[in-house]
Amino acid sequence: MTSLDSWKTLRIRPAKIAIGCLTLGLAALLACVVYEIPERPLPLATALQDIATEERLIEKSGVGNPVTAVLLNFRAYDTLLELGVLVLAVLAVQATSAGVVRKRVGSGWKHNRLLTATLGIVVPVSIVVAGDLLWMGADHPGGAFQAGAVLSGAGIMLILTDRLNRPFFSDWRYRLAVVVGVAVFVIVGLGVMAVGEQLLQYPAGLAKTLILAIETAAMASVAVVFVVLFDAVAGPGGLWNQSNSLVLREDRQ
Amino acid sequence: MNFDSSVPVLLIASSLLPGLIIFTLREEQRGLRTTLNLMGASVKLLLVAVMLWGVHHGHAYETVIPFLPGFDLTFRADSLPMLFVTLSAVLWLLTTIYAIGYLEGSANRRRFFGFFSLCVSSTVGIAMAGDLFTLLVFYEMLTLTTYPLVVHRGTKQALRAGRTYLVYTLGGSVLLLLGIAWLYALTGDLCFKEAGRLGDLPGEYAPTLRLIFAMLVLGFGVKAALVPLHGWLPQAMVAPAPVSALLHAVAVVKAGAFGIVRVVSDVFGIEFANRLGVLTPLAVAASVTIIYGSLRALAQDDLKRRLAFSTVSQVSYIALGVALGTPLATIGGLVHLVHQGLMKITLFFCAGNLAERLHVHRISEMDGVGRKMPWTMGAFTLGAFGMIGVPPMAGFVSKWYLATGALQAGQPWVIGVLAASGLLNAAYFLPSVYRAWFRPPSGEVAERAPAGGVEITWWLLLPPLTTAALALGAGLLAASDFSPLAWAKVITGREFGL
Amino acid sequence: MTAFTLYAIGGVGLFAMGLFSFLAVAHLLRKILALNVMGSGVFMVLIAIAHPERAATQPANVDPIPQALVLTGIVVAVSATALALALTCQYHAETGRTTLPEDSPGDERSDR
Amino acid sequence: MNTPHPGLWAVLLVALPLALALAAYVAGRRIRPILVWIAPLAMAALVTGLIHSLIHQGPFRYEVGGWAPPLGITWKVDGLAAAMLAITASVMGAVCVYAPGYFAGSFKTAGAGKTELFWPLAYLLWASLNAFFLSADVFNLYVTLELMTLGSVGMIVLAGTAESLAAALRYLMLGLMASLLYLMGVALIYASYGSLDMVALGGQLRGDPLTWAAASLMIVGLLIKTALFPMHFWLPPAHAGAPAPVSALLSALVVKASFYLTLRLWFDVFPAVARPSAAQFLGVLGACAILWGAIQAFRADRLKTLIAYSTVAQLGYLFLLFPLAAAPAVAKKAWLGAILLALSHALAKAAMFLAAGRIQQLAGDDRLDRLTGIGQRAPLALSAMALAGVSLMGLPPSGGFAGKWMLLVAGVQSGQWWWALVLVAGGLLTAGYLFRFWAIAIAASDHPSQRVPVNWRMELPPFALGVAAVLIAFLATHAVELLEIGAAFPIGGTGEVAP
Repeated sequence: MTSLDSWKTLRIRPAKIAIGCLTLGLAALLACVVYEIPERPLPLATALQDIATEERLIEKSGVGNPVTAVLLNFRAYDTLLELGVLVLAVLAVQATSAGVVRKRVGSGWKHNRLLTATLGIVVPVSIVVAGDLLWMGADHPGGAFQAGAVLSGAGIMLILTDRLNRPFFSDWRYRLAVVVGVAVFVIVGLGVMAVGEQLLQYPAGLAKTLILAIETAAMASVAVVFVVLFDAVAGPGGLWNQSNSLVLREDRQ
Repeated sequence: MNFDSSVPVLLIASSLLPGLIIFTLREEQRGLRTTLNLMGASVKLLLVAVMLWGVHHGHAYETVIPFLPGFDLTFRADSLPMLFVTLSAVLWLLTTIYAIGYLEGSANRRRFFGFFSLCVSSTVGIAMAGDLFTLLVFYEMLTLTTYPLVVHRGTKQALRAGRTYLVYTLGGSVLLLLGIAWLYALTGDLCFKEAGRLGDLPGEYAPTLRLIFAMLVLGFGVKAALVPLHGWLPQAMVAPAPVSALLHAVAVVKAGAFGIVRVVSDVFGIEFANRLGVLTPLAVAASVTIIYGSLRALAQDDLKRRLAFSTVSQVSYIALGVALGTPLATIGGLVHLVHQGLMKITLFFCAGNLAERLHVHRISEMDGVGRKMPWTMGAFTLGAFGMIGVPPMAGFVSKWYLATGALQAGQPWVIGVLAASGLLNAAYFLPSVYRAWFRPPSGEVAERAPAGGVEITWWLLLPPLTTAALALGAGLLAASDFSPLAWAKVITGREFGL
Repeated sequence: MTAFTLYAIGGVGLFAMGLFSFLAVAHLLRKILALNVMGSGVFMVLIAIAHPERAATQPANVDPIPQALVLTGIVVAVSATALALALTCQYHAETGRTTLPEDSPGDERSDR
Repeated sequence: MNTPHPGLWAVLLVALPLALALAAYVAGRRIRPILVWIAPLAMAALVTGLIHSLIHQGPFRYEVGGWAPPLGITWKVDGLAAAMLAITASVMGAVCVYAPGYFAGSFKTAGAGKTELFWPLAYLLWASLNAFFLSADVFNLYVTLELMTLGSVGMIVLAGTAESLAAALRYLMLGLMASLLYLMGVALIYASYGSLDMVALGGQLRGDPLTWAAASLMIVGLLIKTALFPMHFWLPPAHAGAPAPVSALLSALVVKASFYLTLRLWFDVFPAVARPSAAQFLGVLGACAILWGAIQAFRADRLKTLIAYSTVAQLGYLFLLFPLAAAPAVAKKAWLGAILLALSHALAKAAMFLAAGRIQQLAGDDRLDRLTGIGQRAPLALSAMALAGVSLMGLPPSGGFAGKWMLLVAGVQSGQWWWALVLVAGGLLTAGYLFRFWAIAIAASDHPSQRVPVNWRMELPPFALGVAAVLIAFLATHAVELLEIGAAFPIGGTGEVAP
């Protein structure tokens, strides 16, 4: 066995060494760079200091939690587009799996009594927790995404126990739920322009109401999107199960 | 926009619009297509006549079309452009008539006539361009619009010829593009001006200017088929006869020669170019081309190939004329632009007729064709005599002025070149004339046309007869006011400030 | 070393590790994991920035903007990961491969 | 209420396609006529309105949500952004008219439901492109970049082949990696300046290592997305493997978007760290792209692969801007040239892909050796290819010529003649691979040509784009006027520079 072959069995190749050096260098460079950050002044951050010092700005935002204020008011436009990313993910996943003829197979766990009992607790609790997260999110950590994620957990459990077994993509109600977050966001954003404001500039006093409306719709979308994505990839009959031998092993060939 | 400034645009549009409309027609709409073609050609001739009258009375037709910032499309029609415009307008009409007859029943006629019209539009643009940039734009358009014509038949041979054509012309374009950009960077202005505009530049620019001159002349020299840049021309003769007429007489090689004339006389100025010392090399290159082309022509048996090499030789008379740098030689060069066009197109028309009617492609097959097609061969004979320079044909006039111009320039060796070329011309044209008239029909010709004459349709006969008559007329009536010679004298007078 | 630099350098380290893995490994699932590690590195840097000691809102509070950016970034990362997984599964189902054609094992050329 | 704020146009340019995308997803076929005919016209009207207000009221910034930076997100609407919006609308409009015919003809057997997805995906892509061109917030740009990547991937897999899956995966992976590089740069910028607003940052950035590192990360990320040599390898399979209308969108618009941001960052935000040596380096990569792309295009055995490699080459030209604009005397010319090239390439490349789609449909294949004489069966599609090709080769009087001529003059005038040589060599190579195809297409075919009626809906859009790619040259003077509006870049004047 030549030395070259032993290199191959170790699977350390010159290319990998080069990449290693490269990324190490990058890490070192970036580490040096961030190390000196604390000494630097922040020339453009004056307005930000106002958020902290002047309570009025937060009050005007309609919510008490600064992160929620940024997400749904100061930089609400980012959040709108982010909901768009979720819709796009669903569209793209659907495009990937649309050619696949799906055999709806059951997971076989429908009559598992332990699961059934758990579901009886988990699903209602999830709904309550999600509602709480949504409501509390205005003034404390939480909000639409967290709430939506919790809800989707319940949905995924329902899928895994064959209690929610639907062709999501061909049901227009699910498609509507996927887009409702963005839709409400856009409607609110354009609606406020009708009363003479900028895009997504909430009129004084209405901020909290509008934010809650958006958050509720966003929660619904997030929950449905996660459920649909999970179902398409990992649900019974989903892409994962069709490619049953996909594991973390490299190709033998 | 008044009439004077819209005339150049109209002149281009008179072939551009028919061309574009023809593309939208269906292949079967033959009548409409023919009408459009002939209408466009007639309108163009009419406009040319009006402009000739105007220029003769001292009008200058100028138009500026905004294009890129700092680079407008400028058109200016005075005496030199009119010389070229008139030639191409007249020959376009005749070639169109000829092509209608020649391509009767063949495929892709829509494509053919469409691009043909676009070619002529580009040529008119080249002729009237008021600066180097505009000239470049139309020169490149000419390259593009000619390609589909060269490969018209779509055969392997045609595609190969098309490829060769592109390699040569695009290579030339690169030189041209760089040369013009460099000139612009140096002077900031590309307008043509009589006697040139570079004379005021400081002396240290001389080497740069020489290099730019070389780039420009080589760039144009590709289309003008200067040796060794001529390789595409003989290959391109696989195209149908009307295309050969276009390449050799109406547009392409003429555009190259015209470009050289423009560079020498209106960019550098003949005097300044002479001082730079770039004219003698050009004259030598032209002379080499003249002799080389003639020698190669002598060796060809294929009639169209022989004619193609003859073009290589003859077009360089134009470059030789301006390169000699004297008024008389310049007159000779300019007038040859027209004369060569008339004579060569006659020969190609006739060659096309022979191929079409009798399937004669080679000199060795031409025995007795004169008896079968007397009118065609009559025109052919006139054209051939013109090429040789027999008085009183047009070719004689050009050569006479070139020769006297060479003496004026103190370069008597040129006379030797001219004489040698004349002899060679005679050597490669006379045998075909002799065979046609004085040998009995043999072989295939006899079989195909066993008895009497088999003259061809009027569509194909009228054009060569007309051009032959014009070539004869240009020689006989050279002294009249509207002869090509008179125009060439006017142009030269302006250039030299006489 | 302050808490800020600790987190920030940790984030940079994660980022570089993820990048190494992404470039050096051919298996698609590993690549997806690597991308997620990279993303976590960036998020960690952003969280470090928000730290009161370094926040733009000195001297009072945590800076909410980077935190909001991280939340947005996470949702984007989740969406992209889901799509990448779906594509990988479908690709595997159709071709039986777990690597892209150009960087299958045995091929010296790695994913540049 | 007096005249509407010009921001209204911008808002609608993002909101309308977004709303239509959602509607298309939920409602399916029912709103198809709106998507195909009405919406493109409405978008064209909106862009026209925006440009009109730019010309009369000047450039403006729009604070989304009414919050000023560094707190809120702003849009910056200037001439360059408007030009990109306009070109997006043109290409998108043509694709919308073209797509139904293509999908009806190409996917008769495959899942018909799949092609329904084209519409929401395309309109979401449209919305994200518009949002991208408007935005002046580096993080918001990250989100729109991701939107574009996911949208593109979703559209590539519509082709449904294993190759397109692999191409989409590769594209997605690299796109995500590039986005994360970019995002790391954004994080560093925010950490040291406390703002995400490009306009505010532009005046403040220092030339220190941190800024340098941030700039490098962001720009390398974008270069990967722009497929600059040697990071181009993901592009040809993705653009060639996608369905033709999708290829048109990707090649014409999506790669231009990341180039656009590169320009903005390089000249607006990072002038302090954009060193001349770096500019020359980008120029060298551009030159390599021109040569390598052309060679690969010449070796391609499929029409769409040829066109995709041509995109690699043509993108290279755009990067010659960086070294040329570094010479102040010719910066205006270089700018105008590069922008004209980008715009005309968008039109020409879209025309080529759409025409190639039609040709592929007629021939049943896009292998070059099966396309002999195809010109007789699809004359209009071939004319579209020819017109677009004229522009790609840079022959007059096309937009490509205008752009290359301005770059050429800039190169020669600033004494950087090597770029001038690259430009003309690239033109020759382009002619080489394009004429290779044309010679095949117009060759006399062995089989008698069957007459195929012209499919106007599939052949007119590419033809119109091809015509536009040629005629855009005559808009060059107007383009300068538009680009000057609010330009922080070194545009201005008429391009006249004293010798």
